[in-house]
Amino acid sequence: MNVSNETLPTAADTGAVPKSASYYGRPIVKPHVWKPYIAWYFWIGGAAGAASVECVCARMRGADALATVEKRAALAGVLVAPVLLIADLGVPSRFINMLRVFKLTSPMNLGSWILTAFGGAIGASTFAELLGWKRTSRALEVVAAGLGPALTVYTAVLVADTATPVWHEAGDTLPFVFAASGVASAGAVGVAFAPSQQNGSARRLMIGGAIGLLAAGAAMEKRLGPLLGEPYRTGTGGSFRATSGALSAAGIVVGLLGHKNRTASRLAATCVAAACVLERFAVSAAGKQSAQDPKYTIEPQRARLNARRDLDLESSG
Amino acid sequence: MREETPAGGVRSWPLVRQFTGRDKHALGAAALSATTAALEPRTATADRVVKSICPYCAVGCGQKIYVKDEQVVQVEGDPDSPISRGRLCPKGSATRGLSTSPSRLSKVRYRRPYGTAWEELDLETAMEMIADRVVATREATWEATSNDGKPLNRTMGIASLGGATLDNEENYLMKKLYTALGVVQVENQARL
Amino acid sequence: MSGLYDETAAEREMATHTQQESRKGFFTDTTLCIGCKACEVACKEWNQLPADGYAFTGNSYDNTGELNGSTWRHVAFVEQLRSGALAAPAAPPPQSPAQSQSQSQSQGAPTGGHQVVHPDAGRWLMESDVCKHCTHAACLDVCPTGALVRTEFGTVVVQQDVCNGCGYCVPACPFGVIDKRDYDGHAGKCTLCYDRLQDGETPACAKACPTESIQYGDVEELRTRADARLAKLQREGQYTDASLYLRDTGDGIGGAGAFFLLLDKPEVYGLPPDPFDTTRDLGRLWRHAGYAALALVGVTALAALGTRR
Amino acid sequence: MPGLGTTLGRGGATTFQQDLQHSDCILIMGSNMAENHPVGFQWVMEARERGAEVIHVDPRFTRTSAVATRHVKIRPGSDIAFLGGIVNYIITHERWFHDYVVNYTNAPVIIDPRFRDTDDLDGVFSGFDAKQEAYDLASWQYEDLDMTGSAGRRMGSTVSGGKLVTHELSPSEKAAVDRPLEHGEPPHVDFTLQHPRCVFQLLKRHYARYTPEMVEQICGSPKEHFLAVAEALCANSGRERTSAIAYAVGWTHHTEGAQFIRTAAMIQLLLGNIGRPGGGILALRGHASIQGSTDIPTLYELLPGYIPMPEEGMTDLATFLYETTAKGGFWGHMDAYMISLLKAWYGEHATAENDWCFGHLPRINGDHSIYPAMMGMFEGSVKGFFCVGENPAVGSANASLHRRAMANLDWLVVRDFFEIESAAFWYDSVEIETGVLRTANIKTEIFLLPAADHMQKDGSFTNTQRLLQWHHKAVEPKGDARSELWFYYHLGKRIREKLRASSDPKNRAINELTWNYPELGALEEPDAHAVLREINGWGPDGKALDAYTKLKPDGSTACGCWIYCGVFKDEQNQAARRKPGHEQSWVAPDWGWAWPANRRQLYNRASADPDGNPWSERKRYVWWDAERKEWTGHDVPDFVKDKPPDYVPPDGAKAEKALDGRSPFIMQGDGKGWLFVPDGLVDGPLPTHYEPEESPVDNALYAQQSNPVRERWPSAINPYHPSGSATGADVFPYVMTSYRLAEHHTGGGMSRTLPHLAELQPEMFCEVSPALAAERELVHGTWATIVSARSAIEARVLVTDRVPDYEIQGRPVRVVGLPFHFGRRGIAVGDSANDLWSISADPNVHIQETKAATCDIIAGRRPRGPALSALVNDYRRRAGLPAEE
Ligand SMILES: Nc1nc2c(c(=O)[nH]1)N[C@H]1C(S)=C(S)[C@@H](COP(=O)(O)OP(=O)(O)OC[C@H]3O[C@@H](n4cnc5c(=O)[nH]c(N)nc54)[C@H](O)[C@@H]3O)O[C@H]1N2
Ligand SMILES: Nc1nc2c(c(=O)[nH]1)N[C@H]1C(S)=C(S)[C@@H](COP(=O)(O)OP(=O)(O)OC[C@H]3O[C@@H](n4cnc5c(=O)[nH]c(N)nc54)[C@H](O)[C@@H]3O)O[C@H]1N2
Ligand code: SF4
Ligand code: SF4
Ligand code: SF4
Ligand code: SF4
Ligand code: SF4
Ligand SMILES: [Mo]
Repeated sequence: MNVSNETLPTAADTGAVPKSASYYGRPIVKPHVWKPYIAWYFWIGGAAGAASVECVCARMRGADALATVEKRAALAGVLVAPVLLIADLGVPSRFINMLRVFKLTSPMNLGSWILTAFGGAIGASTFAELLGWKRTSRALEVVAAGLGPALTVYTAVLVADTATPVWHEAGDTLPFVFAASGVASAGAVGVAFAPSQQNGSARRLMIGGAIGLLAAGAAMEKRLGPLLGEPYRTGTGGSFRATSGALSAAGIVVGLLGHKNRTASRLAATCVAAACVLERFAVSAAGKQSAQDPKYTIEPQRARLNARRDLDLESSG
Repeated sequence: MREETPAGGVRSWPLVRQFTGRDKHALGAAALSATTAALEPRTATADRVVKSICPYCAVGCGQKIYVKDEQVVQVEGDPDSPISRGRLCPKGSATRGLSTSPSRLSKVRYRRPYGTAWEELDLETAMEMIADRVVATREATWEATSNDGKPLNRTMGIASLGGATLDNEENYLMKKLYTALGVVQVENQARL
Repeated sequence: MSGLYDETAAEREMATHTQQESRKGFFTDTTLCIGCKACEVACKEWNQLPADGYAFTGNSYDNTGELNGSTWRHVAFVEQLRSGALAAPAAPPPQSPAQSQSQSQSQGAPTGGHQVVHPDAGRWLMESDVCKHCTHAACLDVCPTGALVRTEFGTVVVQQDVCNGCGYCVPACPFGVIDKRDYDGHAGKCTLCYDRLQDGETPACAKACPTESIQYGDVEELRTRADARLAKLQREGQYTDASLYLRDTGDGIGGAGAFFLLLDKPEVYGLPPDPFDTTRDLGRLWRHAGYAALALVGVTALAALGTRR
Repeated sequence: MPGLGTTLGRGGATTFQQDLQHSDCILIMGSNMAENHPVGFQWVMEARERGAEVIHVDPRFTRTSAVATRHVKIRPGSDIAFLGGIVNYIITHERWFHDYVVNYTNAPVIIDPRFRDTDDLDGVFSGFDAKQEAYDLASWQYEDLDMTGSAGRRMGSTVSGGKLVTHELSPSEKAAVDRPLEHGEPPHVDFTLQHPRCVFQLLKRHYARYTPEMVEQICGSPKEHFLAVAEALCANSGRERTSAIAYAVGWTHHTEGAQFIRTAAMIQLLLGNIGRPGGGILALRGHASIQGSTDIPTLYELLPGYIPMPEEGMTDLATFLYETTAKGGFWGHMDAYMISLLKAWYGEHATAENDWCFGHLPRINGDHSIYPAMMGMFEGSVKGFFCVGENPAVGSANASLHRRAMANLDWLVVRDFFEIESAAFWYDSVEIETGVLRTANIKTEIFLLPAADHMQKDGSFTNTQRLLQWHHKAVEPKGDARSELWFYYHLGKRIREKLRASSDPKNRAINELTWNYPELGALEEPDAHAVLREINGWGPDGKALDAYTKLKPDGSTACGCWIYCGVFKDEQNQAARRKPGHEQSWVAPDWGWAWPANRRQLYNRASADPDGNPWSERKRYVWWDAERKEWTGHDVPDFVKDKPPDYVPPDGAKAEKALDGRSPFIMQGDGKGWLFVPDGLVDGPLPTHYEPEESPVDNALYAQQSNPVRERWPSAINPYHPSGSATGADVFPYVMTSYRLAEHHTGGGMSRTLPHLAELQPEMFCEVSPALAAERELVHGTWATIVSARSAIEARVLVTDRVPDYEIQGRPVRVVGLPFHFGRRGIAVGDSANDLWSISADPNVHIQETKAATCDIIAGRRPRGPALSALVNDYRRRAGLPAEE
């Protein structure tokens, strides 16, 4: 005996009832709770790691000035990194608990050990250098360079090892994005601060890295597919990423055209570095966006489930 | 029950325990802290447990009140109750909050006629003032008989409201006193 | 990394304590839930957690919204009325006096089983959600400090004195359970009343639950009970949409310590349809990271090769 | 609860919560049990899991509906039509339990030939005096035998409360009053149930109009759904099966609430479900000790144990006893109960010579319930007020009237845990906001005293199943907090001190009162055990009595509440007994103590057939053990233990001896369940459907729109909306109803103040259907203003299909649902629903009608300040009502 219900709005229309198949559009997984410190850390740590590699390469070529710049960059990085990390902690006094255990299952724990070892190596190397123990210092640079790539890419594993859809689903490509970003940044540092006669490799790194960043980013988006790619195209994540791409491109162009000009080079370096920073912010923001809208969690999982069920049906004949 | 966690020194460092014990991945025993190892429920450390009944609704669920240092530290269902079997609804479950709420009154508040703010009053004075008011109002509004001379023995100048949240013994004393005073307008939630 | 994620030995792997207890958990049967929220309150009272705020959400009777650092039980309310999920079945025609008289006189035993009929309406689903105490617990795996631990009861617990609030566990949990709280910087979630378990007591939420929608016990036993319950519901034609969620040890988290009997798709209740512990993929992730690292070294070296100076 | 009292004999739940597990069908109606009695509801779930049907008939789809096996919607206030329809179904389909009905109810009794039914008089019964809006009950009596409503007069205050028209008794009427039962039977009975004036035939005719079609027309419940409910009850009743009915204030909050309940009791009698396991009527009562505060009444018309308060004109004890003593059954011992009470109160001062101090008692002569008392405050005749554990500024209908009434007192004492709205109204209320009240102009002197909670004091609560349970003190009260026991004891001491020297006769009642209880501890807390012991009473030897049957009318026994006699049996506090439930049967007789005599299921003799054998093995409960010549079973038999089934009362037998061995309703004058109530209810012997005070539709059955003798207090501060098709009714086109939420408690003092509850339902909201939302352009989650002629309040909008729409007599009726818990104090705040309600009441029990009224609803927040009054006045004008003063 309901009074002509068909023509009337139902509670679903008015918002009283969960829309579609999610719970009031509420997130299913929690977005990360990291403050911008962490995006900065990702960039700085990544750059420091790459810089240590460039440092050794430069050293091997005898480009000591460049090596020194890269080493200082690495050192600066490892000095700032913990500060950023600590600033983000809920209980900063307990930073040391990162080294309470050694957990293979925790990329963050491994990262802490890597950072510690890397920082130790760079720090000790610098110290040895001050003491004039050149060989020790050089050896320690190599140790650091051994750890540097890990420092650069572990953060990609760190974020991919979560339930945040755009992170986890991009787990295979994300390390390349981070590596490219590290390389480009290390290059940019070299371009900006090393004497121009020594920074050819840095320039190549910077431009190569920036190209790599664009390529890896595109690959990542392709891999994520139309739905999961959305957070990189829309909202804050989209803006960051678009800006980052534009800056990369600008850095590449200016870097190529203006390689004779110190100011142009520095401009290019700034562009690339900024592109790298923004890429990290894009990853962070897109991660948040993908966690906040439950469709990014539900739809891929549903598709997976359905695929599995189809498979089951097939196998059961 | 739990892992023995060494209280101090290097051997208490989980990293060391991890490599020397069974928990190679530090996912369990090795990572336990001393605080965790000493964990005990409040219910176990209470000084006493007192049997009670939920004060909210008429289902009459059994409650156990855990007291530590003369404070109620936990209230939960009494599994012995044949009615509730240890269970409590949200209100019953919130009973500890009722006893510890910072907005609970513990001092008499007094508002004088036409006053604009609460004042403090000590309990003795308040009791004396209330007794005076009762006596005076009763005197002033006493009805010995009705218009046609039948006894009434009462005052219609005083009324009372409330009782369903109170104990039987309390309702009894209230009714007894009011009736003796001739106060008939005595009411409680039964009207609601 | 393969040793980190051994699906077959999952539950055995969990046992690292010298005094191992049988695994404890919850079977939450939503067909028995009356949505009273006693579980929410009992949990907050026991764990002395603060209220989360006082905002009307308009989401049916759910004003807490989610599990988070200070809400460790959360009751979901899903109104499905006139949605066509349950078509209004016609009422049975009244029987003739003789027919039913004889029936009511002869039937001694309960009719057994009942059809849930809401003529005009449909249904209102309620589900009390909680940390799943996963067999493969992402939060636990990723925690860098060892604040999260697997206890001797097979449960997953945050040690408040260890947690440094790095926040990593938060996005790691495939169920969005654990969260970092503003007021003390720690991560918080259900402990399965680890302290109470020490004394052999039932967790506060399960103890309070008026209708035994939350059933606490040995996980093994609960699984058997859940299977029996599902079979009964199916046999008797009640709640024909019922299914068990996270009971299967072969799922992405190796089966949960806290699993559920649901009447609709998990996502309807705000649960992921196919959750998994990302540790499963950790090997692959590191492998790709390795390639990327190699690429980094390679590119850097290559760039250096191109020049003398 | 005279609905039950008049029908069955006692105004309490007939059964206990745990017994629901044995029901084959449970009808929950007028109750939202899962939300409001959640822990008791576990027993409903047990039954459901054992295969029982659980039916929820409610205007809304609630959390109870969600787990019931069937939900049926019903328009608020139309339950008698629904239940009457079931009565009609039972009779026309011959589904009644013949042997039970013929032997245990008054179905065969022949009624006075002067009786006229509503069918003949278009909605009123014979005896109606239109001018006085009251009934003369004489024509409702049994033919040639006057029955005193056993519980009715005592519990419903028929004489003093709802008005009654009395007349000079004719000689034949006088004879009928003095005439005894004849060997247990009234003089005129027809066991074939064919006599046109026998109760059964009257019943059949009365409900013939309550057809399934009519039910649908009135209640808006689809016919098939109604039929399914009727059929389920019938199919699950009889020898082998039993059905239970649970109700609460969804039934009582109406202008004929007592009759709602009575209809249910009649169904249960017809189906043979009273006194049997899994059967009965479970009155789900409200607060922790609401049953206790009715048994030991802080109520104007009762003395402890349902002894009526003496009325004007009852000049001496003899008159009192003549008026109140029943022909048969245990109310035949009124003298013993009353004199024992007076001995408890006046001790040695009470003697046979001075009429046992009967003269000390005040007399009542009208409705002195809270609403007239509040009107008295508003008008200035009531000067002083104790508000002790109640919050009328939120909980009482027309809350604004209550706040304004309290603002007109000389003095006010509020005792509570928190500073509730009833203590803060003088500076924080809508009236202050609108300027109707000004703090500086309010003369009321206010004492706000902190109360001790149940953990801070010893005492007993009586729960919904009449069970007394003791709570032990766990900690000392903090600061000035004290128990009510302390407050009243010490207040009494001080007053006695002040009046000690007085020779004024009116002070004798105070000075001669027994008022010494042992004082315990530093706080001088009176000993609650000693008080309970006085309630229990003692015999000539000073020892605690063990049963009310030991009470004597000779002054040798004292007893503060006769129905509680036995709670201190063996000098033990029986209410504190705590033998674990799992070590006992489901009846759990060794947990706490239930009145009367520790019986858990009332009228349980009815669980056996007339010969004393169980009706069936499956439903065995109490039976006659022929060998040992006594009643026995799972519970304390609710019968004289050794009275055999074939007992026939000798001539001149009195009280329980006047009842035969087959009559299970031992508190009734004739031992029968009353399908027809000759005395005890002021608004009719048979429940009849009327519309609420305010309704959007006309009464489809009779010209008489609403209960003709309902209580009303029309005035500018308490205006009523025009009802039905009256002019101006369309200004308030919607039905509003109010109710509770699982997350809050009543006025909110004990829940809106606690963060863990406040966060669960943080704000006042209203529930409306999508159709209503569309009609009034209400947006989900935003605000709406609900308007009545009393006030306007604002609430968040919750659009939900759980509130159905109705079609009544061809027109749509839409409902606004309002939780009533909110107020301005505490953490979770909001406007109070009760600001909207008018005060109108059931004439038997003076319960407010807060379940059905009319209103309007508009989008947006309500105006602030004087603009609020302007809005209300505009509505009043359009509805043809006088403006606010
Ligand atoms: N959580 C909680 N529990 C409580 C309380 C509380 O405040 N909160 N209060 C306690 C108290 S004091 C009491 S008295 C009880 C009351 O317990 P209930 O009577 O269950 O309380 P309500 O919610 O007021 O009303 C019950 C139902 O009646 C329905 N209703 C309204 N009008 C009608 C009608 O005309 N006919 C029918 N059939 N149903 C109607 C309402 O939709 C509602 O679902 O609860 C007690 N328990
Ligand atoms: N519109 C509408 N109105 C209704 C109802 C409805 O359904 N609709 N329901 C009605 C019903 S059934 C009821 S019962 C009423 C309830 O209404 P109230 O009884 O007015 O509301 P409560 O909030 O229960 O008030 C009881 C107060 O007693 C205090 N208290 C508790 N224990 C003690 C004690 O031991 N000593 C003292 N001194 N104080 C104590 C509490 O803190 C609380 O403030 O509301 C009625 N009003
Ligand atoms: S716990 Fe809930 S159901 Fe039990 S008595 Fe208290 S309020 Fe009532
Ligand atoms: S549900 Fe989330 S928080 Fe709980 S154990 Fe699993 S991963 Fe950890
Ligand atoms: S926030 Fe705490 S519990 Fe979570 S991962 Fe970090 S340290 Fe572990
Ligand atoms: S088990 Fe304990 S901590 Fe977990 S939800 Fe229940 S009460 Fe809270
Ligand atoms: S799980 Fe239990 S306690 Fe929680 S809401 Fe449901 S019935 Fe209530
Ligand atoms: Mo109530």
